[in-house]
Amino acid sequence: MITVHYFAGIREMTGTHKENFDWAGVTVGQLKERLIQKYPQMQGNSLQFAVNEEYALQTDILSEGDAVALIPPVSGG
Amino acid sequence: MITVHYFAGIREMTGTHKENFDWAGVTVGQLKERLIQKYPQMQGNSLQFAVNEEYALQTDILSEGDAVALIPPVSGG
Amino acid sequence: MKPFSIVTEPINPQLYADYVLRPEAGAVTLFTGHVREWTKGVQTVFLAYEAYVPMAEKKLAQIGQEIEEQWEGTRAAIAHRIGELQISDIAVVIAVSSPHRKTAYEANEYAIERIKEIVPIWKKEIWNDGEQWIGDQKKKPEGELR
Amino acid sequence: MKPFSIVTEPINPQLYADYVLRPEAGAVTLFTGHVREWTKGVQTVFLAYEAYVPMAEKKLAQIGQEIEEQWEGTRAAIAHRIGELQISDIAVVIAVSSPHRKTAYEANEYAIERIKEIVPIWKKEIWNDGEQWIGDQKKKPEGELR
Repeated sequence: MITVHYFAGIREMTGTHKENFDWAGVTVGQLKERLIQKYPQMQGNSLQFAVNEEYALQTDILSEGDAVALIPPVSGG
Repeated sequence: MITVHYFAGIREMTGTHKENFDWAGVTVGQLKERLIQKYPQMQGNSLQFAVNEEYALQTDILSEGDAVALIPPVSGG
Repeated sequence: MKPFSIVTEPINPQLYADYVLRPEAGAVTLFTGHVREWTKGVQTVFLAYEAYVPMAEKKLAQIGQEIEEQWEGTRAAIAHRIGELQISDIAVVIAVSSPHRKTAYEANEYAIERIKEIVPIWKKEIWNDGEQWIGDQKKKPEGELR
Repeated sequence: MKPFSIVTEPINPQLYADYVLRPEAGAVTLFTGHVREWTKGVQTVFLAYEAYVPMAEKKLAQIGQEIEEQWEGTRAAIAHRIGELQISDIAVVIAVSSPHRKTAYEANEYAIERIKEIVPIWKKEIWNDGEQWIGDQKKKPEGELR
């Protein structure tokens, strides 16, 4: 099981703060494709990904228990 | 009568905060020469002059009632 | 006090200035970012900030570490507030102390630039006639994920 | 509160930050210059500052005016303390508000540079084994008046 966290506009699009998926073993890039299948409106959004609170590459492989976060362009300050 | 104000190292050299002189009509440059005659140790100090709280030129002429200040290199901040 | 934190209550900037002050420090720069009423002719009613809190705090601490490595003798503290903020409220505070003033300015400005690059915090502007997540502005027109 | 003043009591920097804050301001920079314990390997015991007070306050106000003319939408406030100051005491505070952050940093740094150029304030460092008016360091070796 991995947990996917949503924030800001992405959170409003999905209607939830987080979801669990049984996707251990897939890459971050594959997770992105699966999320776009579930949420077609996600297509076209500039997004980065974090795994366990650190920015991740599309090729990183997800492990059981990982916390993934979808990071739309940040706008703090 | 004009009043001459001393600060910092110059104040310590003259031993006083201010003095009055009957020097109306002289230029700032002439005042400087007269002060060096009175205080030879003043020679060699980098100094600017203010008249009535504004930086003055050596050629400015002093008027009765003017307040002159000797401004050694500033070191605020 | 946590020197790198996401907070939900009003920020007292003096706490952060006090935290970074040391006997070796000749200069302290304190930056506060405030909710501005007007942006490009549009009136803001209020702002809402959201953060991925644990990661945001890690990234603030990372910025602090980058500063202390890049400018010798500096110490930094940063806090960002989330939730609803009204006009003039402080959204972010950055305190930097340094032996010398030039460094204190440079390192402080570096911190705000880095916050805007890497810290997972998002701002929504709420106007009288609408609202927008500010990151949306950077949506790619090509319709492609980065 | 006088926005451009020479003071003899401890400085509360927050008063100056509050003074410059306005609804149009997105950024406030607050610089505080502190008495540093060590300068080039020499330990300072305390500092004594002296000013030509009325002229110094005029010059601080002039710097504020220069800033507001040079950077649109800014507001500034500056205070300098005189008398005996201990390690870490605030000698000078500069607050600048601006719609945008870059300006707030630039204008603030401009203020401290101008203070060091034109404001008639003098610093004496007192060490365990001596003292010196800091302006003396610039004494011309040729022995000639400028």
